[in-house]
Formats: sequence, structure tokens, C-alpha cells
Amino acid sequence: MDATKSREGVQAGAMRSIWTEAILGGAAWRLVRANGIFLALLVLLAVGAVLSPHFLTAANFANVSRQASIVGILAIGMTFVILTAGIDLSVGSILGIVAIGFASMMSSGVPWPLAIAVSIAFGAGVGALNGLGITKGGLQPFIMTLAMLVIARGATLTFADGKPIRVGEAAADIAWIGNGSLAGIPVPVLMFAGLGGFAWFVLRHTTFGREVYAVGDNREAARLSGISTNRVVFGAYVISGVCAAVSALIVVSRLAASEPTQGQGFELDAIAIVVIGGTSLFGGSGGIGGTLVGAAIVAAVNNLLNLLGVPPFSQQIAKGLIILGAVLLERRTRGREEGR
Amino acid sequence: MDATKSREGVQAGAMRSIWTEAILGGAAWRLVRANGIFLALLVLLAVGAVLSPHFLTAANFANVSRQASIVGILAIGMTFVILTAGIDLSVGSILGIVAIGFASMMSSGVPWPLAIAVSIAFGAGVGALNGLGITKGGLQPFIMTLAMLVIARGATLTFADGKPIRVGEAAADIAWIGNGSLAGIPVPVLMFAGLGGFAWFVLRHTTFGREVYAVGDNREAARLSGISTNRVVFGAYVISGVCAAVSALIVVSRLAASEPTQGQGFELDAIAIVVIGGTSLFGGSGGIGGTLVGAAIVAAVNNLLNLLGVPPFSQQIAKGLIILGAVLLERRTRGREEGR
Amino acid sequence: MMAAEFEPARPAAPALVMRGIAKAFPGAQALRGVDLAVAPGEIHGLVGENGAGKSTLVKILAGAYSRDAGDIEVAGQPVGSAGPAEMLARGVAVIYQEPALAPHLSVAENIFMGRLPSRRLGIVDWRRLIEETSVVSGRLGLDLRPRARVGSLSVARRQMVEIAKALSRDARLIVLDEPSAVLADAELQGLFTVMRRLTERGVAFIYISHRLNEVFQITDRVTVMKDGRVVATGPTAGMTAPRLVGLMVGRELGADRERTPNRGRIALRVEGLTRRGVLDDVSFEVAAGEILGIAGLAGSGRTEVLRAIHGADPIDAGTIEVFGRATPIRSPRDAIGLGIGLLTEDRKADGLMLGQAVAFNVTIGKLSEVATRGLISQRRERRVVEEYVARLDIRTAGIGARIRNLSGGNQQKAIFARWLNADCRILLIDEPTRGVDVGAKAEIHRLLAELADRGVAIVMVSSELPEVLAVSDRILVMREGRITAELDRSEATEERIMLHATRHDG
Amino acid sequence: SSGGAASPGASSAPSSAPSAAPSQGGAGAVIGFSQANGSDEWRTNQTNKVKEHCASLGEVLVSDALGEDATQSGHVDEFIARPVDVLLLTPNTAPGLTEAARRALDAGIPVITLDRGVDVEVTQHIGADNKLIGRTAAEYVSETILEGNGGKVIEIQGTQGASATVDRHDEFVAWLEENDPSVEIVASVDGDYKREKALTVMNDLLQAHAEGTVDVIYTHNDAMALGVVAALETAGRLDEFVVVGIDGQNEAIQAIKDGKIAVTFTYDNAGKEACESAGKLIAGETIDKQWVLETNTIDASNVDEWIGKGF
Ligand SMILES: Nc1ncnc2c1ncn2[C@@H]1O[C@H](COP(=O)(O)OP(=O)(O)OP(=O)(O)O)[C@@H](O)[C@H]1O
Ligand SMILES: Nc1ncnc2c1ncn2[C@@H]1O[C@H](COP(=O)(O)OP(=O)(O)OP(=O)(O)O)[C@@H](O)[C@H]1O
Ligand SMILES: [Mg+2]
Ligand SMILES: [Mg+2]
Repeated sequence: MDATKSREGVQAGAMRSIWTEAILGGAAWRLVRANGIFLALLVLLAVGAVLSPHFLTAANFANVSRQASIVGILAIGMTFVILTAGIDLSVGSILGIVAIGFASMMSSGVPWPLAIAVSIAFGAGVGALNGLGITKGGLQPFIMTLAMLVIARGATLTFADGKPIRVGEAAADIAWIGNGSLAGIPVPVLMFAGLGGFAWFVLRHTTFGREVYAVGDNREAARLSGISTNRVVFGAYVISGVCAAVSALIVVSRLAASEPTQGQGFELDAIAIVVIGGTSLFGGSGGIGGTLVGAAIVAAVNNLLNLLGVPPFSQQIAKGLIILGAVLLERRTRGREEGR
Repeated sequence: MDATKSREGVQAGAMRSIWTEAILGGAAWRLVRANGIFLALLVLLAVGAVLSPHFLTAANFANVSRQASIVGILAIGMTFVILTAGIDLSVGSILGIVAIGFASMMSSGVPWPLAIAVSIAFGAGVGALNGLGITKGGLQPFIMTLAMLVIARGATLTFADGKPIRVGEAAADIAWIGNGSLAGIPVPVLMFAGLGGFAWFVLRHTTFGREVYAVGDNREAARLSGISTNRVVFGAYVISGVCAAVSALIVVSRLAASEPTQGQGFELDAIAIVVIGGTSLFGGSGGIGGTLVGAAIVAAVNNLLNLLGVPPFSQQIAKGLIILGAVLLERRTRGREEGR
Repeated sequence: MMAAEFEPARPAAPALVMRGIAKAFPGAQALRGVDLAVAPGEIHGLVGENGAGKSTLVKILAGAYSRDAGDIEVAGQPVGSAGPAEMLARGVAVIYQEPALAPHLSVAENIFMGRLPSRRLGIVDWRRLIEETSVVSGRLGLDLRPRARVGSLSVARRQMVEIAKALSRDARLIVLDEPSAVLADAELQGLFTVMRRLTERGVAFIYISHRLNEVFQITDRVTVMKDGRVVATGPTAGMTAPRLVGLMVGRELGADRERTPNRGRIALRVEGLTRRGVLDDVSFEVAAGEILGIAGLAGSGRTEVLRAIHGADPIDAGTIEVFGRATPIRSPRDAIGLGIGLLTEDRKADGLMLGQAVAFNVTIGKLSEVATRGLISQRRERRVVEEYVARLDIRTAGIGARIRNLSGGNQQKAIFARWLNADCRILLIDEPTRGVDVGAKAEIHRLLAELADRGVAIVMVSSELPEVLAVSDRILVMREGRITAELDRSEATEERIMLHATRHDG
Repeated sequence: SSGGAASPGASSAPSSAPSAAPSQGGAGAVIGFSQANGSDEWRTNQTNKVKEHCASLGEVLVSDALGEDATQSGHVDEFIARPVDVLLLTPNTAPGLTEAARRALDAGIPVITLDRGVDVEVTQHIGADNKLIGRTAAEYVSETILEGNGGKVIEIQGTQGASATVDRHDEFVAWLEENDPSVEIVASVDGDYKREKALTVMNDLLQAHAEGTVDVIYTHNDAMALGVVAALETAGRLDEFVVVGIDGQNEAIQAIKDGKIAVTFTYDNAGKEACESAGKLIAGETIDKQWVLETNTIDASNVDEWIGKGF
């Protein structure tokens, strides 16, 4: 699985920092300091601009960012899960099953607001199943969500009998989600930035968000402090499921169709983004800021390599090396700080 | 990625327990007690025998076990890595690059003993790169090996220009690896069982094995106890690389050729096997016994579904459910003991 | 709500009644029908050997463990099978023996974990959080930086965070499981003052400690446990130390015997050891056969000295000479290669491998002792470890039992065994008897003396002055990363040590 | 890769006016090739053909969506943003890339689809027909192999959900239902278009299907056919079955020569043809909407003419 399929975030990253600057003041700068990785992004953008005149154009910006929002939104949900020291391998399959469901609802004349509501509820439902298996069933997150990955994919293929489903005329009703833009900013990007900002706020400023950190950092301590750890963990997987559903909506409205293999392998992309963003797979440390930057880096790299006409096979090599470079740069800047 | 591509281990599991019984006495029984999952395997075998007359036949045994050795051997190496609280996402790609290299060496008339030696050395080398990036480079294992996954795959595709490489006449020289058998036991199975037994011994009875557990359980405590944690971690990734190379040899000798995409997605299969076997992704607990049983379960499930002629889509659903069932059963049997 | 609620007079209902509490673990019957009653406003001491069942009892009271049998009444209300959340709601707060904190979160968030002050929609009120934290830590006389990451704190300060966490809940019954284990006297007195203030308002305490002087100083009544049973309970006034020890250990203890050190050649010389912000030009030497004690308040840098010598932390300046040879020590591996061992103060964080067996934890310090050419001899390991288990009286279901399941004090003994097994020429020991019962403590002190007599050079950090005075041949006092005094055992007294540890001119 | 700017005479730009090409034309053009999933042999060959034959037209940009509609749709957008002079598109799925193709056309970029089409009329579609292949294969199995006497077939399918898999399965089954019910498909398993996977599942099936119970093994591509042959050879049961492949890969053609595989059906990847058309477009010529590449049946009867002529 190429772990870096997603597009953009270049702008999402930028966007977000402006956005925070405006709404939260200073937060943006804290973000830069907090994530040495942000530096890596800036370097990458600079290099890109030099290498290709087509890189930092408004048009490229818009479409790259639109693309990135898809995996970027998955990564937002994944951040919650990973902060609780869990992992969600099923996001790609959830995206796939919701996408097929949404497409077929639209094609069979279900009014779009209802279709959207059902889709999101469904995503939440699958996430809830993950959450139950892990909390009540006591299954390791890796196992539970891996099983869900295969099960949901199998269900999708069965439901669609392996064939893509077209939205048909109804496509016009939902086109705005994938193709529309507001004040020049593509709707998917607004959703990505919006969700990102919201998630950031939840994690940073709400009791639930802090409990997510507490549970991931020291499960036992959280329990002994009267936090209902099951509730928190359960919540994280539901959020992840919802994010997957939202991505699905964007995909379907963008493509006016969905294939049953839609989203295959996205889980690794999403996890990679979160980890590149500096969130620890052992839980309790990291956050959304890094995830948004991570999404931006991954997206910028993919886009740049295509613009430069690097042949596909070599692209994979380049991607790997660039990601390594970015993370190493970050390590260097943070250097000792981590200490023991 | 279907997480359960691997075959066999059914017998490897059985084999191994006989083997231990003979050589280590009692060890086999300890294994059963240690891994409630072993119970799940027995149940599975019983059910399988009832459902299909072809399931518990000697021939199928040989077949399944031969198939399982490929991912099973990956899982053995993966066990070392995961015990150090690391992860190796690059095993599939290492398998791929070694396989292509081995095939092209054989096709271009390199004597097979040399070709094998070079291949294994190469696998060790790639593993060493992972180890260096993680220890000296201070990169998170997930990032380092994910990058290696893409890089090695890209290199393989570039080297082979996306085309399979046939071994040609030389195929006869190496056929014994994949197809030969000794005393009725297929050579790959002997290698799998042998490596499994050896790994078990190393982890249980050598200072290095102890240090692997120590590092995975409490890195800082291990460091303060004078263990050179870098050396241990490095070693684990080298072992994983070597195991991937061995699997590659088996694959190539069986196909008399290799595709550049060979091994794609195997990493998830291998990790799944290790985790199903009861080894914790947080390091320090678990072991080879569980891994061998895990490989057996996964292999048996795949084989059984094919024997029963379950249609492809439904197979995925079934696989997911069976794996869940197995692990849940194990949780139940272990029940309280773990407690909270 | 706190101030409003409680009535200065003692209410009728006892704060806590436990009847016939029993708890079995695989391989260990921890509690065999324990009865315990605590009146409001009472400070109830709970003592007993390592492994007697104190912490288990506490965890059952806290709802952390489920009980096999017995009833619990809190403030007259019977308690069914309740989890930690419910017990907290019922006003039972616990300071656990093993700090249960989230290292990546701030001091403030840890203190208020699970009850962060928030506006509607669950939005955290950070200003209030910081304020209330400062208030709490002020009220307890602890100077805790609310925003400091707990992971960056010394063990002592982590313990303080635990204390603040429990005391800041308006609890009616507060349990302290060995809060003093790493606290130096100053911090301890602060804690006692606060406890007394709270008892005025009817708050009840259960105070667990292995330091009997504390028990006599602070408790009204005391209960003695042994092997999961209560062997005695009554007013502290009616107790004497020897009697208490007798009840706990079942035998009288000889006082630590005087030893006349035979100082050999200089084993360790430290020159101008400096680590920015933590250590400032620390110089001293230790001879073979000598026990050097280091005293000081929490945060004074004692731990850092030991870690620096052991190569656990990088140093900015300074030289280290081992048996006359100046040798750069870049890692603990180097140190251990030179025969320098470090017994860390925080056994859970950087001592134990919790998931592994007792034997594993003992031999990991020097596997070559039980292995030949990399192959471990199970027989030799068994022999070696069982010897230590007997010698240190480590209470365990067996040397194969997971060390996680041992009582705190027994874990400490196991780690001690690790360093005995590593037979070092120089032993750095941080809080050697943390959480160890009186019997075992005497045993460990004897061991230290014995090691010294065998020519081992020992540097010992302890927050317990009596221990420092009892064991050391020479005593260094530290303050703010500097050595402020060197006292010979003959001239050393608690007062003089405290003077140098706190006085603020040179 | 974009080095091709050399060789002025634009040799491959076919019978167009020899006069200097229009301003944006000739070696100065930018060709965008959006590959759906470049890592299997057939598609690698397609990519290579495009690079080879389009080089003379100017810069060739290749992107690989690794089998993801959403990703490929984004790649198309990148080519639109660039912009490219001609877009060569081999859609991962028809419906999935329809909108992207429409956007390109709306942006005034000529679109040539290879292999799979899309639901909107593009400048030109070039490709062989998987549905046709499914039917041809069924017909060959029924009439040439089983000579109308009926028989039992095992099907090794390609990647689940891929349109080639769907067509090669559905039409095969459909033709048999309509024309020869006496042919029964006794097992149908997933071989993922991979040799090793095919080998694995075949080994399992050999356990379940005793000697003489199955006549034909129909595989969705030659790689799997070769994997199946490997399994049969090891089991020493090769002569028990007749193996059918698809694609016309050289190794498979050789296997036909050696009598290990019975037949394969060429499925041309249209890389070369696409560049021809692109050349014409750049030269300002007009091209047909459809360019159907015929499918050839390769078996013992004609294998000699095909040796080495596959990919
Ligand atoms: N989780 C557990 N699993 C198995 N045995 C346990 C567990 N927890 C405690 N025990 C056993 O129960 C007994 C009592 O342990 P406990 O921690 O209550 O002792 P304690 O009185 O607190 O000792 P200390 O003074 O050393 O803290 C010990 O023998 C210990 O080994
Ligand atoms: N006022 C304070 N608030 C929070 N943390 C502090 C404060 N003062 C010092 N620290 C932390 O304490 C640590 C230094 O304590 P150190 O471990 O050296 O003390 P010590 O002498 O070892 O005492 P102890 O052994 O009791 O911990 C440093 O990591 C520092 O971050
Ligand atoms: Mg205790
Ligand atoms: Mg200290």
C-alpha cells in the first residue's frame, strides 16, 4: 500500500493557520513552535515553488487542497483514536461502504438531506461497533478494526455485486459538496478546515478532549480518577466513523459514483499523516495541529512529484525519502527536548 | 488489504507442539495453557473437519502448511520487532525486492548457493537500514518502515520495470526449496517450524531474547540496567529482514518467477498473525508460540473457505467474523486473570 | 459546596466501616476477612509488613478492585460493587502507593483529572483550573508549577501532585498509601498540618506508612495487618514502637549496629559535576568500603547527581574518576562496565519491567551471572533468584510470578536484589528503602553495611533523615543543585542537616 | 522522462502535413497520461508504450492512481490545472472518472480514453472489449475445448470489484447460460490477478476437486494462468486440466507453445494507438470517436506467429 495517496492540505495547513490567527490569535504561532514538522512543510513549499512554476498557482492550490480533504478528514478522526492509544484500520472500508450506500440512495431517489443524514449515522454506527468490540468485548483495537476492515469491504462488494454505482441525475443535487466553493474556497476544504478547527477545539478545550488525552496517556490513572474510560474510547471510534462517512460524501459527490473498492488502503495513509504530524502511536501526546500539517506535507509531496513528471515508480522512492527527510528535519529541530 | 492471505501453520502448530514435546518436554502443554488461542485453533480444526471431508486430509495438511510458511515466517520476524514495541511495515516490500533480486540472479546464471546467500544478506541489509533509522535516526518505527515500504516497492518496480522476472531453466536447481519435502514434510514447513523453534529458543533461553523483552517492556529501565537498547532494537529489525528474505526464497522457488508487486499487503497479514497470537503491540509481552498458532488459524480459515467454495465477497466477511470469534473465545478462556 | 456542607461537630455515623473483607489473587490470598472502622475526623494508621494486604484493602475501598467477600459502609451508607467513579462521588479519595498520573499532562490537569472546571458544553475553564491549582498547592504548602508537565517532575513532586489531587477533592475520607515514601521531612510536616486542619472539619484519614515515627506523630488510632488479617487495632497512644514492630514482624528487631568503616582506596571521585539548571559544580569522593549519604529536599538535585554519575543524563561539565582512572561515562552501559550500579528512586518508571517475572527482573541487571555464552541456564537462574527471595524475604507467589503482582515493598526488594546480583564495586542507591517495611528495612541496612564491609563503595540518597543518619559514614547535604555541607556521622544531626538543606546564605 | 523533446521530425505523428506543426503543437506539447493502477504487468506495458510513443510529441506527464477513483480524479484535475494539451485517460472505473473527464472537456482539453471508457462522450475511445473477451472465452471453452459435450469449469477471478473482473466474469457466465447450460462452473475464487495468489487458491481447490472432476480452468489473466500451471505442475496434475488465460502476455504465449496453457485472448492496451491519435490532434487533424482494437485468439493453431509478439 502506497501510504501517501492523499492530496493537498498545503492550503489546509496555511488556511488553518490564518484561521487560527484570526479566531484564536497566537494559536497559529503556538502551532508552528509545537510542530517542528511545520518547518518541514514550509521548506517543502519553498522547494516546490522553485522546482515547478505550476506548484503554487491558485488553480493547483484549489484542486490539491480539495483532494487532500478526503484523507485529511479521515486523519482527523484517526487522531482521536490514536490519542487514546488505539488504532482504526477500518476507516478505508467505512468510507467505502458509506460511499456505496450514499450513491445507491441518491440513485434511487432518496432526498439528499435524508441520504446524507443516514450516511453519517451509518458511519457513526460502524464506528460504534468498533467501539463496543474494544470496550465491552475487550478486543485489541488492531484486531477489532482489522476484522471490521475485511467485513465492511466484503459487505460493500456483496451489496454492489462488485460493480460501481452511479448517482445519476441526482448528482446535480449533491455536486455542491464536492465541486462547490464558497468565497473561492472549495467546499471540501472548508469542511476539512472546519472539522479540523472543531476537532482542535474539542481536544484542546473540552473536558471530553482532555479525557481523550488522559485515557491515552495513562488508562489506569484516568479510571481511578473517575473517568469512564470506556465512554471516551467508544466516543473516539464513533468520531472516526463519522469522519470516514463525511469523506465518503465528498468522494461520491465529486465522482457522481462510487466503486466498491473505494477507500481501500486509505487507513495507512490516514495513520501515516497522524504519525508524521507527531502524534504518538502509544497515545496521550500529539494533536490535530500536527495532523493538519502532516496532511499538507503528504499532499504537497504527491502533487509536486506529479507536476514534475516524475515517473510513477520513482515517485514511490521519492515519496518515501521526502517523508523521511521531513520527519528527520523535525526530529533535529526538536532535538534533545524529548530528552529521556 | 485482505488481512488473511497467508496459508497453513495448521500443521506447523501441531508439528511444533510435537517437536517441543519431544525436544523440550512439557513445553507443548505450557504452550496450550499460555495461549488460550490454541483452544480456538482446535475448535476451528474440529469444525473444519466436520464441514469438509477434504480439510483434515494429509494432502491438504501438506498443502496448507506449505502455503502458510510464507507469511508465517514473516510473522516470526515480526514477533521480534513487535516485542520491542516496534512495528515493521516493510516486510512485504522486502520480500518483494529480495524475490525479484533472487529471480533475476537465478535467471542470469548465478549459482544458487551464492544467489541465496546474497538474497539473505540483502534482506538483512534492508532490515539494518530500518534499524539504523530507528535507533540512530530516532525515527518512529511506523514512519521508518512505512517509508521503507514505499521505497523498496518503488525500487523493485523500477528494477523490474514493472514486469515479472522468470527464473528459467535454473528453476530446477531451486525447486526443492518450495516444492521438495523431507520425510513427507514439505521443505517450507520444515523451514517454518525450524525457524519458529529457533526463534522460540532465542527469545526464551538467550540473553538477547531476554533483552528483547526488557527493551519492549520498559525501554528506560532496560537502558539503566546497562542493556544497549539500540543494539537490541537494531537486531530485531535485521531478524525481520532476514525472515522476509527467507520467505522470498520460498515464493520464487515455488513460482519459478516473481512479480514486482510480490508480497504487497503481507505486512498486515503478518502483524495480524502476531497480534492474534496474543503478542501486545505495546511490546514486552507475548511470544513465538502464539504467533505459530495465529499463523495456523489464519491459514486454516483461508483454506477452509476455499474448500467450501465460499464465494469471494462472502469470504472476506466470513474471515473477519471467524477471526473475531477466535480472539473473543481466547479472551473468554483467559477471562479475569488479566483482570483490568 | 465543601465549606457549606460539613458540620464542625463529629456526626454520628462512622466515616467508614469495613467488615470481613476478603480478596484472593491467583497465587495469593491477599485479604482474609479484614474489619476496619474509622470515625469522622479521625486519622487512622494502617501498618503491616510488605505484602500484608494494605494496598489491596485500599484499592477495594477505592473501587479499583472488586472484593470477594465483605461489606463496606461509607458514612453509614452501604456500598455495593462500586467503581472508582462512584467511590469518589461518595467522598472517598485515595493517594495510591504507585503514583497514578498522566505524564504528558500538566500538574493542574492531573490534579483535577476527571473533574476539570468547565463552563456549559463541557468547555474547560482554564483560568479557573490554574487558579484553583495554585490555591490547592498553596494551601498544602507545595510549590507546584500548575503548567509543568508531570513527566518532567521529580518523584517527590509527583507524589506532591498525588497528594494535592486527593486533598483537593472535598472528600470525607482520604486514604494515603505511603505518601511519605519519597517525601523529606519538610514536605511531610506541611502535609500533616493540612491533614490536621481537615480533621477539624470532620474529614477522616487512613494513613499507611512504614515509618513508625510518623504513625505515632499523626495518627489517633492504629490498625496492624499481617498476612491479610488484622492482628491488632487501638488508640495510638496505647502503643509503643517495639510492640507495634512486634505485632507486624512477629519478632523484636535489633537496632542498626554501629559499624566502623575500613575506608579503602578512593573508589569514586567526582570533580565539578555540572548540569545546567540542575547541578552546579558538585565535587566529592567515596572510598571503597564507605557509605556516603546524600540528604536534601526534593528538587535539590540528589537524584540528578546519581543519574549523572551513572551516565543516565548527559553532563555539561565535570570529571569522574573511578579507582583513580578518569573515565568518560557516556551511558549507563559504560557505568555498569566500570562496576557502577544505580538503584533508581522511581521503580515503576525506570526500574521494573512490570510485565515480566520476578526472576527476570532480578537477573536482567547482569545476565552473564546466570548465562554462559549467551545461553541462560534456567537452573542457575532459579538457584540465584531463590537465594535472594529467601535472603530479602520477598513475598511472591513464586519467582515466575509477574512482578506487577507483588506488593510495592516486595518490588523494591526485588530491584535491590537486581543490583546485589550485578555485584558492583560502586553502588548508587536512590531511596533504598522506599516503601519497605521495618523488618526488611533493617535487613537492607544490614545488607548495605555488609556490602561496604566487602569493600563496595556506596552512595545513598534518602529523604528519610533517620535512615541517612543510621546508615551513612559520611553525609553530604545538597540544596538547589549544590553541595552545601559535608558532615561526618559523628557530628551529624537532623537539625544540622536541615539547616544546610534549607538555609539561604552560603 | 520528458527528454523526448529531441528528434524533431516527429516521426510517429503520422501522415500529417509535413509542414511545421501549429504553434502549440509538435515537440512543444504537453501530454498528460492518467494511469489507473500502474503496478501490474499489463498496465506497466501500457504506461511504457505511452511514454515511448508520445515522447516525440513533447513532455509526457504520467500519474498513477494506484486503483483509486478519488485519487485519479484528483490527478485529472492536476492535469487540467497544469494545463495539458491532450489528456490520455485510462479510467480506474467508468462511472468514477466520468465527472473528471467532463471537467477536462469543459476546460477545452481533448480527452482520449484507453481500455475503459467513461459515461460521457470523449474525443476518442480506444480499446479492446472485455465483455467481448468474456463471451469469446466462453464460446471457446464450450465449443473448441469441450466440443459441446459440456463439462466442469473452475474460474480464477481477478481483483474483486475491478471492472475487467466484472466483465470477464459476467459475460462468460451470461454466454454459457444462453448458449451452453451443460457447462458448469463448479468453483469461482479470487486470484487478485496475481501469480502467487492464483497458485495458492489453486492448491486449495486441488484438494477439494478430485482427479477427473474438473475439465477447464478459466483465469481472468495470464499471470494467474501461469500461477495455476505452476500449481498443477507441482501436483503433477497438469494434463488433467485445460487452462485458459487472457491478455496475450509473451510468457503465456510461450506456455501455449509448450502446451501448458491452451489459449489466451489478446487484450491490447492501446498505448501506442493513443499516442498516434494525440499526435493527430496536436497536428490539428480530426479523429474518430471510436477505435476498437480487435481481440485475437491465440492457441496451438496460430501460436507460432505470435511468439514474442505479446507484451
Ligand atoms: N494484582 C495482583 N495479582 C496477584 N497478587 C497480588 C496482586 N496485588 C497484590 N497481590 C498480592 O497480595 C498481597 C498483598 O499485596 P499488597 O500490595 O496489598 O501489600 P501491602 O500491604 O500494600 O504491601 P506494601 O507495604 O509492600 O505495599 C501480596 O502478596 C501481593 O503479592
Ligand atoms: N517548583 C517546582 N515545580 C515543579 N517541578 C519542579 C519544581 N522544582 C523542581 N522541579 C522538578 O524537579 C526535578 C528535580 O528534582 P530532583 O529529582 O533533582 O530532586 P531530588 O533531589 O532527586 O529529590 P527527590 O529525590 O525527592 O526527587 C526537576 O526535573 C524539575 O523539573
Ligand atoms: Mg502497598
Ligand atoms: Mg530523588
